[in-house]
Amino acid sequence: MIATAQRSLGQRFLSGLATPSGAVFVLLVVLLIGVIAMNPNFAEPGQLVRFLSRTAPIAIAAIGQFFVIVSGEFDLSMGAVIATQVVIAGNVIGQDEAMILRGIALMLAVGVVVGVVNGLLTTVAKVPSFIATLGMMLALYGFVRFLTGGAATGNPVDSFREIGRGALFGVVPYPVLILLAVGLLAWLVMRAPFGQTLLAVGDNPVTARLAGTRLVLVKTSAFVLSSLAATVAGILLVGYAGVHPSVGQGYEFQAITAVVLGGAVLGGGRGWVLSAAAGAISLELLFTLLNIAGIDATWRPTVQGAIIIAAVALGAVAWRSARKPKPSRPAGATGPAGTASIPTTTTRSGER
Amino acid sequence: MMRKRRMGLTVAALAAATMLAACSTDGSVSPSATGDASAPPPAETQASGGEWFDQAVFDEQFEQRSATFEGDPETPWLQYIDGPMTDTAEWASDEPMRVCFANASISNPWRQTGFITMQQQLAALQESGVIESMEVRDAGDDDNTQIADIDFFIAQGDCDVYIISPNSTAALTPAVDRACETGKPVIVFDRGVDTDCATTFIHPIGGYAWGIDTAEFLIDNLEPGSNIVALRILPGVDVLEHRWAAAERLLTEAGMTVDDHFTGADPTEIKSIITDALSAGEVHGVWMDAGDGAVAAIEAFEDAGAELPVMTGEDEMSFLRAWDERGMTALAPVYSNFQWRTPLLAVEMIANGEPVPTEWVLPQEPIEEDERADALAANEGMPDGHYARFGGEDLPGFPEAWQDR
Amino acid sequence: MLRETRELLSSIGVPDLDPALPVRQLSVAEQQIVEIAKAVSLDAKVISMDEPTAALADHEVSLLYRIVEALTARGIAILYVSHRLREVFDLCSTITVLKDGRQVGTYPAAELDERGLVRLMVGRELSAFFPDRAADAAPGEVALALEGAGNGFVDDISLEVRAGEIVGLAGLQGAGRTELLSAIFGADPFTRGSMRVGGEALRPRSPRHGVRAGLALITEDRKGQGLSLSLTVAQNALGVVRAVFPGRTAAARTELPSTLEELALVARGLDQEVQFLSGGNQQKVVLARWLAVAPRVVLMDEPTRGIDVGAKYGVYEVMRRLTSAGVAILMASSELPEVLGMSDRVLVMRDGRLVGALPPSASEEDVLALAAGAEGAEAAA
Amino acid sequence: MSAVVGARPVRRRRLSTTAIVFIVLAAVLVLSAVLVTAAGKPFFTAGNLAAVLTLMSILGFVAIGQTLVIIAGSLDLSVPYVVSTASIIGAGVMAQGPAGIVPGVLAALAVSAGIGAVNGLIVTGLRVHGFIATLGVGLIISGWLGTSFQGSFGSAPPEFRVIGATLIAGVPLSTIIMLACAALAALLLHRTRLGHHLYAVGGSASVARLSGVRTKVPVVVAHALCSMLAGLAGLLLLARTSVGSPTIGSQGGYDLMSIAAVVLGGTLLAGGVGSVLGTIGGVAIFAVLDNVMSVLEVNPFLKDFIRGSVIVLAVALYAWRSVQRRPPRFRPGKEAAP
Repeated sequence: MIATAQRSLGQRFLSGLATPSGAVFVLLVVLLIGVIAMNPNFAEPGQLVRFLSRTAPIAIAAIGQFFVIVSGEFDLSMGAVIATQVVIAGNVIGQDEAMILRGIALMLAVGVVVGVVNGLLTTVAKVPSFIATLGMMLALYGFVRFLTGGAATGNPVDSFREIGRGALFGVVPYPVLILLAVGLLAWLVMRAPFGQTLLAVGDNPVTARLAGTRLVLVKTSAFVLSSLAATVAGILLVGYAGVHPSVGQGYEFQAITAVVLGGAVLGGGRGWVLSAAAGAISLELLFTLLNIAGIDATWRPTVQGAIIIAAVALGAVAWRSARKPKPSRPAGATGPAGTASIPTTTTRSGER
Repeated sequence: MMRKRRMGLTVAALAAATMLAACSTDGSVSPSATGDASAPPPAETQASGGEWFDQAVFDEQFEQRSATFEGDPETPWLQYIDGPMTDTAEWASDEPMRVCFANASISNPWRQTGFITMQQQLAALQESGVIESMEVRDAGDDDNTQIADIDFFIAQGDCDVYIISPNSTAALTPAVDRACETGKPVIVFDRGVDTDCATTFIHPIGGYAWGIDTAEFLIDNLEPGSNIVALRILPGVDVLEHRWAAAERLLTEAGMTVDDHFTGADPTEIKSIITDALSAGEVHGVWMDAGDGAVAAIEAFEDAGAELPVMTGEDEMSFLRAWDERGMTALAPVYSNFQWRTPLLAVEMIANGEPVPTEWVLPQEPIEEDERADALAANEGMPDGHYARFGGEDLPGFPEAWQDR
Repeated sequence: MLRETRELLSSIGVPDLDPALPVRQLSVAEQQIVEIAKAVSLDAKVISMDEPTAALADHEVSLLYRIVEALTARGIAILYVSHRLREVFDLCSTITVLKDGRQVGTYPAAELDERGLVRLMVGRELSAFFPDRAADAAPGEVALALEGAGNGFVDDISLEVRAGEIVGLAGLQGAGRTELLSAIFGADPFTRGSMRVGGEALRPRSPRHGVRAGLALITEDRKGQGLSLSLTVAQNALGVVRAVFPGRTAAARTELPSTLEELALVARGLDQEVQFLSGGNQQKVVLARWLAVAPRVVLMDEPTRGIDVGAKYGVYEVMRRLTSAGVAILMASSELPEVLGMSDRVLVMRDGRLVGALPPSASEEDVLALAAGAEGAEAAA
Repeated sequence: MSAVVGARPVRRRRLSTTAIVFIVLAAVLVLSAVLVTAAGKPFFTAGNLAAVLTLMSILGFVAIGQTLVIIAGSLDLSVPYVVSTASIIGAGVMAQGPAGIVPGVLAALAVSAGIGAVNGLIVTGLRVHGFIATLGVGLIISGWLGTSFQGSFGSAPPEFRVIGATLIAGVPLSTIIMLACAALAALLLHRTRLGHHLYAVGGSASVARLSGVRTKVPVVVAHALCSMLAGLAGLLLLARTSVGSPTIGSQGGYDLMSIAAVVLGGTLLAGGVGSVLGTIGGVAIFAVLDNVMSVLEVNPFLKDFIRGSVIVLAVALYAWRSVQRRPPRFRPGKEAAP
């Protein structure tokens, strides 16, 4: 009774591309071709790897944000967490190599604490996550700048910055490796019962609770994953660019945009985690394309805004058409399927 | 429904407006007194809405770079170019003054450094009994808040002297006018306003001078036709726009290829821009309108394995240090941070009844390679976001106040 | 506005509903009335009612009957969609049968009887409405026992359900059946009294606690509480296992196809989103969710609400299979034939309390009298 | 039926969320007065009250509009750019002198309403989530502003500036206009069909649709009104600053702050529940808080920390209270009432 006939890999691939989570990969390829067409140098492996290396922080941030979005919430505190971690790296680690491990431990601890607070505010105190994390964003920015007088003392020691700047055997940048590791981990997490439960929580928290889900634990974990991702992004950014109070600013919006571009639905329950990373990389490619195309710097936000709206609107259309149901037919039912109300049935039923 | 509503709102607004034009109000503003277009605005801000380049101001600042400054070069924050003076005898007083300071913000390292210097200067003047107190309102980079702050000071009626560091030029003009109308001395510094009612307007030579210094340096050190990437923080801020307006003019005239970008002062953005530029071709020169983030630009060259460019940054410590470590060909233009001392010293002069320059142009000398070592030595131990020409070495809190923010 | 509303409500025969109350605070029946009033207020010529009695108890259905009659008397045409055959015959003058999105036929009501109608709907003859009890059915150990249990919504509940037994829970809408089930399950925990599951004293504090204790709750609101609509059949069917016993996921996934086969689920595939399934198939996915954790006690709230006759029969078969495997079932239902046809014993609730127990041989009138608190009914119990 | 109705337990009236908002506001006011007085400074002075009210008025306009949009179940992140656009357009038209005031106001409001309508059409027609739609439209406008206007633009004649600087009995005119707009918005919400539809659509779009409400219209109108109110805020800023500025909207951070103020005022971010009066209370809480911190010369960075904490704490207070519960039939405790 259940149509269990396996579709071929190719069919599944094609129908996957027709969903927004798949379409983002098409967008990515198109943008990549565009960039290479305008600047053939970009196609060199070294260039590509360096590009991937610099998109690693935002891609990792998008992966973190994905967990929160898919559970039906927002994390606006991400940029502030990055800024906090950057300042901690500058002030705590400083020029003392011996402090690197302790510094990283402190950063991870801060990440966990921020995530736990965000999560508990959302789940236990029932503050909408948009507001809870907005408050966290203001509080963190304010508190860190208050403590440091607005500026860090300086960059941390070079060996720490190697994480975001160096490369394995001088060929593969560490950020790329870390991005791959985080991506793999995220993919595993989403396949695991936890990830699936997270999806269910985002789709319908009432159902999830009645299925025995610990909402507080699951959602809080999503927030912790998000701020840990921000922490990793912060560590990479310190290496990549150095300490500055404006590092991380606006990352929350970029990450959310990337996640949505990757086909996840605000409000939860839908999306694929690696598409979030692909969304982030697409966004960076778009900026690069605008840069190379020599579009007046002041016009860039306009192009960016138009493309985001267009992509998400097309994505919404894609969802609607991709999941249009075929009428379910009991085995043994005979007679002509499909009437005037569902005209596409017979012609399309073979595709899926 | 919607149309009715809109009309209603408009009608209400207009009715209220006409009614008020008729009835006298207790407001601190009357239309006639706001000096609408009556005061010739300083030329620096005439470019509003269009091209920022102004030949007259360019020429003036070009001259001022080599002008003779009155006063002791050891205390550049008290130097000025000879010109009209404001008589302050009417405000002379033996009583300690209550100062009201409407600050635009302390949202970037340059302003933070300056504000520390100012507070140290304040402590010194409180010690010597010139100033009783300084009430500070920080507008958080918002014109509207700063206008409210100034109006509050006026309404409070508790200030002997106003110090205003305007958030933006044109928008703050009416509020500064209102402060002037109180009859108390008004000191404006850093960014200007479109009125010359202030007792003194304190500022370094200006953005054009910065642009000229940096462009000349690049032209001297690069072949014509070189590729120069310009890294600018954001559009629309006059002191920054003037820097680029002058530099762009000179660089283009010299046959350089320039490509400008807005970075939001974010080093991540800076590094990406340079990396993209390097992937497209060679970059010979880098021009910046502010020095923080310069290190990210330099590292982008290193990471790409490219030759380091000829570069202009700022007297920010991170840039000076990076320049020193790498032995680059570079120049550190200065937007004299020590100007944050001058307003309080002006208060002292006003309290003494001494005349102050109506437009107090402070010296603004870039740090060249041979001065770099001295600048670094003098600022040993300062954080990266510190500015070498902060001019607070003789103040009591030195150096701890600047080191531990 | 309040006055107009009151007039409107009077015009459809419910003058005593307070128009100032937020709809959230109304009972489902009252909300239904507001819906109808809304349609009437728009001067509708045609009002379609999709399962208007699905959420109503029998007692309230008669009110709806009155309203429908009042409306038709005013010349309003009613398109009445229902799975409850009795209502269809009671109210309708013409009956149209749809099956799988196609119109099977339209007949004057007088020309059809229930049996004929079912044949048109199911496409074949149904031998009986309810599957027979297994012949050797002898109740086992006590699987669920309550002693003086209560919380804010139910009070002084004492009952026993044995392994292999189906206990029916009857009562009017608002009598507290749903509240009792969710209290047992731990969703709205008891605050007093004692509870035993499989002989062990245990009062679930949360649904999770309940699931771990071997309880399952099939809710009355399938779409709002039972399923994750935009997730797939497989994701839904494994939802409870993943949430509570993540270690058992792999095993559950292996068993899933055969479970769904047994339930006769009709779907395009395991990756179809459940929102596109019919009500009956959605209910089968709900059952699959809970079968995957092998519960000891299954709490069912309106298990056949809004599903067609064929699927209903399927649900009943699953219930029989479960009981013969030693599972205890406590089933709340507003459909008295179902309660009497499926249960080994029938408990009746009124105003949050249990007011009596009846054998399955009792008549619908007995149950109703007890549920409505008619004179002498308690004595009969 | 009477049995059903009669069986319902008595429903006690609880304090409305709006009442709590104003209780919080009163508490903040008292606490502020105490703190300021303890610091040896005056609080209830005419100048200070005028400052509080002025700060309120700009955010107030934006927040009223944001309330409409949030009640309709959307949200608007493009407001800062609409504010700037209105100030630029108003200043551009008014640069010709007093004759330009009326055309300037009309043009600015028309363009603002147009932007809002576009927002609404993207949300309803293209079914893009309000967050992304308005973020995108905001970016589009910001690019135009950044390219076309470098620095301030145009000017407002003195006759127009009077609006920004006049006090009537100690109350700034801008505040009075803002309160008038609030009253109009409240009328719209509670006394018109459109208002009821806004609540219906925000509460549940599908239910509203099945009830015969055209679900798209209220959302589009809410967005248009929200942008128009943002436009009014821009005009008011123009009256205060005398020049149009492409950055004046982003300077104030009106996007997130207005959303925070709306939620602080008891409106549900999910839509369907909320009131303009509550929003005014929320805006007032912010204004008083900001003012007190200014008077006490709190470190500017610490201000953000306090703002963030207060937002979260206040919203947590409502959320804790308004967890939806059916009234219990029995005493929920260990012992049931007989």
